[in-house]
Amino acid sequence: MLIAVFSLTTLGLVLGLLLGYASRRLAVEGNALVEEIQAILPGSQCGQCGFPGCAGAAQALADGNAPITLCPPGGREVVSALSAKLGIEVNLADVAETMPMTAEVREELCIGCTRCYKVCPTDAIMGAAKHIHAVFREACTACGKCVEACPTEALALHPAPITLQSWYWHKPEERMAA
Amino acid sequence: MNLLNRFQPRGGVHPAGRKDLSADRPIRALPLPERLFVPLQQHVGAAATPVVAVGDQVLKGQLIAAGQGTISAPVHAPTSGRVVALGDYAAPHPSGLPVPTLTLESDGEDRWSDAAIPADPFALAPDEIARRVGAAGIVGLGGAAFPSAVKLNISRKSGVDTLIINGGECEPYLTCDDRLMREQAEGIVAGIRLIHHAVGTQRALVGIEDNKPEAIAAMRAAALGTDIQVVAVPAMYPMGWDKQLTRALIGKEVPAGGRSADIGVLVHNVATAYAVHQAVALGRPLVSRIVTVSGGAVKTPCNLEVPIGTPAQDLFDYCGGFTAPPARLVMGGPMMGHELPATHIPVVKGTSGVLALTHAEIGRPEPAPCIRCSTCVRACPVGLLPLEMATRIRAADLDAAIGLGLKDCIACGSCSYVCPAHIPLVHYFNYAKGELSARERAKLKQEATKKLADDRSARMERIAREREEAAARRRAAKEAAEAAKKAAEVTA
Amino acid sequence: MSQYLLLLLSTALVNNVVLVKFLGLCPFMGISKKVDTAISMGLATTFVMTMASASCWMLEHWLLAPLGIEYLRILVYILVIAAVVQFTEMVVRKTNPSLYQVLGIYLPLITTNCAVLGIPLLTTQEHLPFVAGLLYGFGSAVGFSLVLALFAGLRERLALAQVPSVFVGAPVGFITASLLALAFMGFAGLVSH
Amino acid sequence: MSQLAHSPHAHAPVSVGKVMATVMLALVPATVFGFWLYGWPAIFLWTVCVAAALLGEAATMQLQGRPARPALLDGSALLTAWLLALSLPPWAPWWIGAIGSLFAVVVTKQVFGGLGQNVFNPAMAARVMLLISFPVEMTLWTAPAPITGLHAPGFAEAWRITFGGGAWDAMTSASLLGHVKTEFTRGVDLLSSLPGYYVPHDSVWGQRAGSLGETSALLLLFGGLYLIARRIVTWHAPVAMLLGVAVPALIANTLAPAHYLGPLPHLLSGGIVLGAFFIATDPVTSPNTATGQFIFGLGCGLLTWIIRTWGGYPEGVAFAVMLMNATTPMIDLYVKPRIYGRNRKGQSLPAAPSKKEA
Repeated sequence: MLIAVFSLTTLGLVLGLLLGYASRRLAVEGNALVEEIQAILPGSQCGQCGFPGCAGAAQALADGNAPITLCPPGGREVVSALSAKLGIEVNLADVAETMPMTAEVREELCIGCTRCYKVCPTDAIMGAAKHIHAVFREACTACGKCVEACPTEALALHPAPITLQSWYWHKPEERMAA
Repeated sequence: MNLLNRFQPRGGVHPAGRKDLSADRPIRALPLPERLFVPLQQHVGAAATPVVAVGDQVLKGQLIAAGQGTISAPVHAPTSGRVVALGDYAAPHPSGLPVPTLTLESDGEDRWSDAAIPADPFALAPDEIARRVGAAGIVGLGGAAFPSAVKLNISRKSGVDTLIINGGECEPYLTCDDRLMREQAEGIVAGIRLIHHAVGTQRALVGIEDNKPEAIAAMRAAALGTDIQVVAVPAMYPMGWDKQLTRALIGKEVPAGGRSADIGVLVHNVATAYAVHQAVALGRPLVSRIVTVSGGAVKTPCNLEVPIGTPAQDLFDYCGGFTAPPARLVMGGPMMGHELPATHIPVVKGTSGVLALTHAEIGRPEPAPCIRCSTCVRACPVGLLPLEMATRIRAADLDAAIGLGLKDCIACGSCSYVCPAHIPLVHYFNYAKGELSARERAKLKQEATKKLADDRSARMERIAREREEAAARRRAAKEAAEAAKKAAEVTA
Repeated sequence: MSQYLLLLLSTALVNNVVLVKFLGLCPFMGISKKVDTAISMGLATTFVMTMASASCWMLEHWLLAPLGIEYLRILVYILVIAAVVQFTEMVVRKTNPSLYQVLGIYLPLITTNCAVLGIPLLTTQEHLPFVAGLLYGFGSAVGFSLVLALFAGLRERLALAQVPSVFVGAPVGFITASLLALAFMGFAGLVSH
Repeated sequence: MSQLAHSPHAHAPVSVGKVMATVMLALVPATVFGFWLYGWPAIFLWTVCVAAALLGEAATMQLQGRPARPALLDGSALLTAWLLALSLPPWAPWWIGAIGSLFAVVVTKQVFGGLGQNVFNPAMAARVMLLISFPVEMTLWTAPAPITGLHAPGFAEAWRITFGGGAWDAMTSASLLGHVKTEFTRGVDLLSSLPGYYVPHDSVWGQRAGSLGETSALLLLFGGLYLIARRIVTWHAPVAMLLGVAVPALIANTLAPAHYLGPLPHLLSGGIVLGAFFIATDPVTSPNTATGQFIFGLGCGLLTWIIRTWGGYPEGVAFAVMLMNATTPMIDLYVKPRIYGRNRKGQSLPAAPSKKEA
């Protein structure tokens, strides 16, 4: 009995010491995961994911409290980047391919109140007080904040127009509906 | 073993040539159409900017749109007449989306503008030849439509020593280069010598597929007494792919992602060489090209010299119309050309043919499951695994497809052509390439908007801070004033 | 010499730990979605299994048997295995953080891989000498890694196949594994003890 | 957006159905000869196999709500059943054929998603399953009794053999490989067991106990060469598989003729020729590239020889093919064609500095 207790204890202690030594020798610095994730996210702080800005979303992703499909403006690109970073598998075919959208001003409804201009996180809306506003498409992330802010419903999200430069072949149809 | 192997073309297919339809038809000039629709972008690079206004009278060969930027090409009036419109018109592009196009109404006179013709074009400085080629709006006429002057300049600067002239014309049906070589061999040889002179190459090779013996004979006769070598290469598709031809002729491969100039080679098409001769020796800019009109549904297939901007309908009309309603209209060859959404779409500099094909010729039944027979692997001239790439693209795993070499794919269509399961392999690859460049654009945009967002939040912070400071100052001032007031009251 | 070779062959192929003995199925199903990961997992398991075989042999012969406390065998073996796994985990985390992330829970779970405990117990049971025991562990681990890699290759293909929805994922994985086991039965009788 | 057709606007006159039909055509001579050799029971068994496979295919397609017609018309199920029938003992009871065919089509093919998605060769997987599950029925071979000869069972008797379910009292006989294995385990070496049993001439013409597909090596060889000539398959896998068996057999036989069979009996017996030309060339379960196919064939041959020589089973083609099927994805992962302008590792070739610069 005593031999058993003694030998097990000794064994445990020896192994514990060895492991303790090893863990010191092989210590790893805390990882900069949150920052890396934040670099992947769009950074427009639109809040559509439900977290306070992209930093909050990155923290939640790093803690595993949020799905990697949380970012609507990011689309598939962000999902696949997050999937690679976090080692979470996701079927990209299931991620709805969002049409690229931009906000458009309906000029006959715009009253030039500048509310949209003030909320736009990327300064994509041009105009001054009492003047009709316009959206600078290249800077618009389709976050929708201006749509909410507009008092006259002059702003709405529309699919971005397809040009010769942005057109490409559609995906061939699946041959069977499984 | 390697040396022997290198000269052997890799992969490739042998589609039914169907060149007999039009190979024996001499080139004829298409009667002048009433209206010409000249797109401002017919080349790789930046679109040209118009230099004429609606209502202007122009002469044939007059500059109507100037190239802008380093990679671009100017556009010239294909005939004399009046500019009647400048606006969007359907483009010769699979999307059928409109592009800025100049519409020209012919005055029927077809009067050339005056041009300075050098007494001896070979006395011109190499720089000057390249400049004239650029000013004539010449682009690669094999279909790539890359501005030729840019290629000349790059090649001269990087010390290219071998000039290869591509007379492959491996696409079925097309006979425009074949006819041009048979009828204008002198002009082509003169053009080759000009390029030779402009770049300072040490040797010039003309590669012609061995299924065009007449063209080979004509070119050999014309090249007699020059240092131009005319070489017969085995007929196979895609022998006209410049890199395949390079390997077949000199046994070297262009590095992936690199240019022909990297291995000291410059490749031009025979029609481009001819256009160079026309431009430099005769002062005629590129305003027309040879187009093959063919296909089972065309009454009399033929080879036509067509002014740039002529609607495809005029070509079919001249060839006697259709014998049967065509199942598909194609611009270019059947392997790499694209479907014409409508017949009012114009011929451009890169158009080598317009085809009206019957159902029997298209022959594409419903796709079946892939049986991994790897016929496509054997057919691929690049050495890719089309079946593996397509399954990954179908599963939306584009990164895996890139890993398998998607970016090396030249979309030649060999794999789709031979696939017994009729899987649209090239369609998958072109979709994936488009999707990738869309992602690339989205990424660039995301970076730009992120910076905007950061700038804005920094600005907002600054404004808030300034406002706070201002408020603090106001408060301090107010307190000071009140204190002073109190002090005054006390003293009073 | 040839008997060692036969022992290796026997443990790796004929009596394959996964497909014939049906041990270690948990990581076999869990870490077989990507070939690279599977190979890394195979290497980690090979290391652990060989180390465990060796250290368990030493403990058995120098500690448990002399002291007559063989009844503590499983306890002691698990202790040793856990320590080796902990060590491996630290090494992997230090040298290859992304692999560490990808292996995830399966790395510490090597501890509970029944093959890792099973092989040392079998070596003890068969009273193999030290070198033979070591090779027994190593061979089994090689067999495990081999089928893990092969299976991962097959599953990478299955991931791209249009499997009927009811069979997607684990079901078709198990069917593939069973067919693989069927194929491995061809090795039966190759090495007779 | 307009949905225009993508290039190419021409297509080679080939289809999956035509490929399958050509393979079946290549199998016809050997099969018809086998029918003649083994009489009505063989014909019944073949019919049962084919019927079960087609039924299984149609039923599973129906269950998945996919159209059954195209799947039946492409001939893949028919070919699978055909190959399975060629690898069974010709007088086996009907349920062997039915179970085997259903297993092949349903479990090894349709579960994986149907044609082109399976990872194991269905016919060989079914054969292995049958061999392990029903070792008695699967190793009961009959000596050939040509249908026109005296000993051949009549139609009615044949019906009883295939569908009767009971044992039959025909002449049973071991196949060559089975005979060698049995004698060897009894301690009789080859030098004394082989004479009188192995006659090369008989193997070539199939006058010997065995399955439909292992008897006439010559006719199968002709079929295989026809496939190569028609460019349905390439020579790599078949030649490699024959080499994989012949080379080790030659070496071993030269070193110890009493212990190891020579290359010729190895090549001419069992399913080697059928396996080399019709199984190892199955496009679905073999590698993509020519080099990969060569490695695959070599592996099939070598494993067959190992299992035949030292393993517990007299015949190893089916096992060897399944084992190599399992390695196919790995071979495909590591053996890829060189891409134009890149070296084998996929790096871009160096740019050659031109003479002028130098």
